[in-house]
Amino acid sequence: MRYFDARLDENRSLGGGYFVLGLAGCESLSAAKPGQFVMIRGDWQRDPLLPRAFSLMSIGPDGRAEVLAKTVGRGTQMLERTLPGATIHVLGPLGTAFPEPQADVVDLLVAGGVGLPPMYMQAAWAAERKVAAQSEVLYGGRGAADIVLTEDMKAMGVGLHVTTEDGSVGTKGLVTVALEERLEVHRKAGRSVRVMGCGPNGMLWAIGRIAREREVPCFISLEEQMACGIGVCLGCAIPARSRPFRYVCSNGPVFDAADVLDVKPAP
Amino acid sequence: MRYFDARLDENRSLGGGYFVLGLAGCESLSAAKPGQFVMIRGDWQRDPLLPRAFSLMSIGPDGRAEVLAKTVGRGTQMLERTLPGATIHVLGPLGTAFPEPQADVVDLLVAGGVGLPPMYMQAAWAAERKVAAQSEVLYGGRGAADIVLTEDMKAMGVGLHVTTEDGSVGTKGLVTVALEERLEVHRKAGRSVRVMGCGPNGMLWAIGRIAREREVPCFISLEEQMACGIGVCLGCAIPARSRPFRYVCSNGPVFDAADVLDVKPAP
Amino acid sequence: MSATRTKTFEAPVKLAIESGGVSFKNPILTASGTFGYAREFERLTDLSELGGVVTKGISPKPRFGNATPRICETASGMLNSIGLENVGVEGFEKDKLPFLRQCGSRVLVNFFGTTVDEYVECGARLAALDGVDALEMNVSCPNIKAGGIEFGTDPRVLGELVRACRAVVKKPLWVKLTPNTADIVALAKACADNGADALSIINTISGMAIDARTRRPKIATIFGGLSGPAIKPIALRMVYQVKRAGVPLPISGIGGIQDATDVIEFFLAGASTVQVGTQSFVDPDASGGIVRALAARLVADGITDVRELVGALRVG
Amino acid sequence: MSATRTKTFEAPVKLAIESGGVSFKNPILTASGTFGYAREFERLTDLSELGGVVTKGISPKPRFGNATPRICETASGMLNSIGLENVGVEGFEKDKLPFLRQCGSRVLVNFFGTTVDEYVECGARLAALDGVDALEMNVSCPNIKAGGIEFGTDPRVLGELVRACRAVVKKPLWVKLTPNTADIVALAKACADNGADALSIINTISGMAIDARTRRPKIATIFGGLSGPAIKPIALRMVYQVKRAGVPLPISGIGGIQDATDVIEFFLAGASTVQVGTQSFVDPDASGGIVRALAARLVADGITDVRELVGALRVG
Ligand SMILES: Cc1cc2nc3c(=O)[nH]c(=O)nc-3n(C[C@H](O)[C@H](O)[C@H](O)COP(=O)(O)OP(=O)(O)OC[C@H]3O[C@@H](n4cnc5c(N)ncnc54)[C@H](O)[C@@H]3O)c2cc1C
Ligand SMILES: Cc1cc2nc3c(=O)[nH]c(=O)nc-3n(C[C@H](O)[C@H](O)[C@H](O)COP(=O)(O)OP(=O)(O)OC[C@H]3O[C@@H](n4cnc5c(N)ncnc54)[C@H](O)[C@@H]3O)c2cc1C
Ligand SMILES: Cc1cc2nc3c(=O)[nH]c(=O)nc-3n(C[C@H](O)[C@H](O)[C@H](O)COP(=O)(O)O)c2cc1C
Ligand SMILES: Cc1cc2nc3c(=O)[nH]c(=O)nc-3n(C[C@H](O)[C@H](O)[C@H](O)COP(=O)(O)O)c2cc1C
Ligand code: FES
Ligand code: FES
Repeated sequence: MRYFDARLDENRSLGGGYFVLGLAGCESLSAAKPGQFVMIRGDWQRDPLLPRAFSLMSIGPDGRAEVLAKTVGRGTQMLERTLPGATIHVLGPLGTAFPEPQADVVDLLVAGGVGLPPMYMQAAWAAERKVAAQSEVLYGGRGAADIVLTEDMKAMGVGLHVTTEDGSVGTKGLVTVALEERLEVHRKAGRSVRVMGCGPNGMLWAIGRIAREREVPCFISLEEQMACGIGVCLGCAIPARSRPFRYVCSNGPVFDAADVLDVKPAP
Repeated sequence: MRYFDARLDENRSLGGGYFVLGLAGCESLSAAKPGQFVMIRGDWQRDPLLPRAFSLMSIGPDGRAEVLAKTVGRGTQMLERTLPGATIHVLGPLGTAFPEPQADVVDLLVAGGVGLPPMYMQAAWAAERKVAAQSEVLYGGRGAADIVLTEDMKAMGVGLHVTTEDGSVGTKGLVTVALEERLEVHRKAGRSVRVMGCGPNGMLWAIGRIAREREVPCFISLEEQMACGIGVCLGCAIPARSRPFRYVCSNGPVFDAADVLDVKPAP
Repeated sequence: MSATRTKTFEAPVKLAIESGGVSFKNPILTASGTFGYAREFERLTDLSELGGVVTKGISPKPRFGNATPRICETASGMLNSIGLENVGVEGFEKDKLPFLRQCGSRVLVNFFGTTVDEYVECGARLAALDGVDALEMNVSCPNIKAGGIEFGTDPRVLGELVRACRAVVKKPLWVKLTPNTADIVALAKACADNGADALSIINTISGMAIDARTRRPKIATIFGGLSGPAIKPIALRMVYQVKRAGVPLPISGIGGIQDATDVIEFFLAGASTVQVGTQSFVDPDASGGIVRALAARLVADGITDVRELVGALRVG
Repeated sequence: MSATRTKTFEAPVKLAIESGGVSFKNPILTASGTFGYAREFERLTDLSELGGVVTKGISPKPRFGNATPRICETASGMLNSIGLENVGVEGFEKDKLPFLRQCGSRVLVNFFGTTVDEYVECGARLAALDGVDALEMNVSCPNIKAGGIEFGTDPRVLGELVRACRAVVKKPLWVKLTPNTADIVALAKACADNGADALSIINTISGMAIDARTRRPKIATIFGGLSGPAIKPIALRMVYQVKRAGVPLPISGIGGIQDATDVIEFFLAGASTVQVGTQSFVDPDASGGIVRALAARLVADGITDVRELVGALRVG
């Protein structure tokens, strides 16, 4: 596996600092699964120096990949300004994926803000495997600006429950409340359920605890500052139960919540 | 005077690493004269850090400016990749200019490679003042790839003598040889002549010496590494006769060759 | 822009700060050697917006500076070897000070010498000038009587130099430390123990660049001083080390400052003023812009007095 | 690419070099801590193209490393505080060395301890391992018996440490110098006088970054090591200072190397091998790419043997 040059064929702004990058020439990513990520670097000089990790949101048979980004710092600022036609250096697919959708299990896909891509891709996978009815996307954000691409997901035929902290769209409140409600519904109905999540680490810990209480399997995609994305720099370490440290890029980003939840950092 | 945001409305490649940047929104440069330059920085992060100096090639009444660049390093690499629509930070007009074209003096405008812009603009000025017949552009480069925009200059009605070291276009040889020939022709015809030049410093010293021998006035636009472009960093110093050091950005870039030619650097 | 500017000064946030014996209307100063004698910026920024101006380094006699080339760019930074070119004390008083006196911001004069006597003479003469609010000692200069070792690298030598100048300088005396050391705290203490009023941290870091094509150093003197964003992590570390060690002097933070966020970082580390250097080459209006942005940023963060930030780093 | 690669090895230019007691097929090594134990790169680059691999720093016992966050980006660089996490001597011999033995390039093992005895024990055990071509001593570690001051910052302490290890290490012993010093030459001489075979210059520079939003240091240990292109001018300067001072040891140049031009710059300054660090994070295939680009570049410049470049800087 090597960095390869993709061509930016679209840079679509969704408002609120969110934008979708369309990358042509990503045939080598075609086997990627939801939760896996790519390291991306634009064709600029020595600052920003390091590539950035982006979860894949889609990868088509035509070798066209999409990622969703939100501008928070220097790397995303540069990407937001990159115009179609530019060369983007891409390495991947990297890291672990979420478990395959199944016909007899309900998957609650919890997405927080820019944590949407893996959940979006997981929903698409369920649709592709004709089990979309078994998947529900619980999608939370601060306000309406943080809720994007909902039409796409409705079109996939998955359930969609939107929450915003300011109530500007969907149900007012935290996505974790929606999660509890849905878990309760499915428990009453006696369905077996899995929880998967991607978003701010704080949200992930919350859903991990909820899942633990109710003894449902839970998989979460964690974020850490990364340098290499390939398990070498040891920068993306997180305290874990199975070992003193696990690495988000090589052991994750998708972890069984049980292994990483409420682990006291090694002294 | 402040840095202002211009919009790149065209980035035209001329081959051989040469390209023309079209900058909209440069009304404040409208009084600029040939030889004057602007400091330019693209909308990128902290590397390249410093703005780069570019001689103006044209400035229209519509506030559209053009510069000619050749890719040699990180700054020009970034500019060459910048796509139309991007924001470019511009400061100027800065520095000294070449003397005004006159009806009774022949101006020999010696351009070497990417040193063309001021000579191009000077020729356009002569045309505008209806004295194009009194101006001759002597334009030299390594090979055909270094000779650009000749049609434009012919259209201005100025004389044009092209030389290349490999003879791939125009007369084979150095532009300084062409200069000697033209000086001789005009001497015989008893015309009063001025020499102006922009290009590699080596070429400028050569034409400075030629002009000195023949006792014709000579003005040259020098290059030095610059940081600020406004006379503050003292980085662009060059040894001079009138003072220990002169500054390319604030005392130049256009100097009377007599003041800077063959000056032994202060110990 | 004037709108923003007015807004700044009416903003419900206190930027004024007293530091190192000088009271500033705001903590944004311009770093020595990167702002000339201020007049160069007259039409490029609004000088009255600045907290203070630190002049180019002044020596007793005028100096013409080093051979060329003198500068080159490096990754997120630059090297310079200007050679402390300056107009000398007399030239400064005659040609530069009159403008500075009425520029509307504090005037700190950076100075240096090549012997202790030169430092003392230079400091005494400059401090005596009306319109000079404080002196900043550049101790990153070769001591010609000690084989060219910089005064600023040995705590004992530095301490003696500071004491000698302190004795004759009746105005606030700031000392600008060199980062070319294994122990910045020892240097800081030497200054505190010998009567300095404040510390400026840091000066440029010794570096070198080579042109692979010509096989020559990119600057004539081979070595030059590294500045710009590249050195910010080193500067922040040194400011924090001195602060954490309890050295009882206010700190003027310097190194790679480009925007209001950088200023806040230096304040959190322990600085109570900052100096903008190389960024003035990238944008002559940078310091004024930072003053405006800092005010807006503090208002947005609900901070009413910039002094709340000094040393407010959260650790552990 | 395989085309390019074959071309490289058939190219009419000699990249092979003997340095510090090791003969390399080319002078491009990977820097400790940035290339793991090489296996991590098995499918990301062609290991057999590399001149040598310097392993992650090994200590007598395994170490788990520091609290998180451990890294952050800075201007053209990064800070890290990994905490010398490693598998220990036993784990290295059992789990890592077998792969390294057959990876097709030289194996240099970087090692360290927290006391002189640990250094000696670690060095002796590693040197005894078959498949280890040389050792590189990381002296940028706190000496717990001396209040945590780094071994590498005091020439006397460093000299004794080198002598002690030299006595037990029967293989080439390289010493990696810390740049956190006012006098790199004194450190280099201390190594030469005590039997080191080569010098690696430089390790990371102590730095700090602060998150203005959270008011916390960006890495858990507050201070971290600065690396990347930002430090290249400082690294080049130190390599040249040591070379110019006539210290009789070959130098492995390290600091911000990204491409063949950087390699040539370090050679001109006096290095006879180089190590690629942070750039392997930017591009895992960087070192291989540099080997190919360097060969092509030398051919283009009509240079037949890379050794012609060592110390070939033109001054004056
Ligand atoms: C496995 C993985 C998958 C990822 N997937 C995605 C993805 O699909 N889309 C995406 O956009 N990002 C994703 N990220 C994050 C991404 O890698 C970058 O870290 C992020 O985009 C910020 O990069 P930047 O260069 O813009 O900011 P940087 O220049 O790296 O600066 C980040 C800095 O910004 C500050 N910061 C961080 N978050 C915020 C915030 N919310 N508001 C203000 N300041 C902040 C912090 O101080 C931090 O130091 C992923 C990360 C990982 C590890
Ligand atoms: C008054 C003035 C006017 C100028 N006008 C123009 C103009 O109109 N058009 C224009 O293109 N430039 C012009 N320049 C030069 C311009 O400012 C830049 O220096 C130049 O474009 C290179 O910038 P860069 O960032 O690409 O290279 P940098 O990143 O600055 O690197 C330059 C480096 O490239 C190397 N280098 C320099 N020249 C060459 C070369 N010919 N081949 C290979 N390597 C080389 C040197 O080692 C130098 O260190 C002008 C300069 C001045 C002072
Ligand atoms: C071109 C140039 C000239 C400088 N001249 C001086 C000087 O005369 N005296 C001094 O104390 N510092 C001088 N400095 C150092 C700066 O004041 C400042 O300490 C250093 O550049 C770091 O800050 P920065 O990264 O913001 O530039 C100079 C710096 C530069 C870039
Ligand atoms: C994440 C990281 C870990 C490192 N670990 C070690 C180490 O274990 N031992 C060592 O001697 N140097 C270590 N270094 C220093 C590098 O080997 C190298 O000296 C330094 O990064 C400068 O080179 P660069 O700018 O090319 O990265 C480490 C550097 C980084 C970035
Ligand atoms: S990002 Fe380098 S080990 Fe994970
Ligand atoms: S470029 Fe700064 S003085 Fe000329």
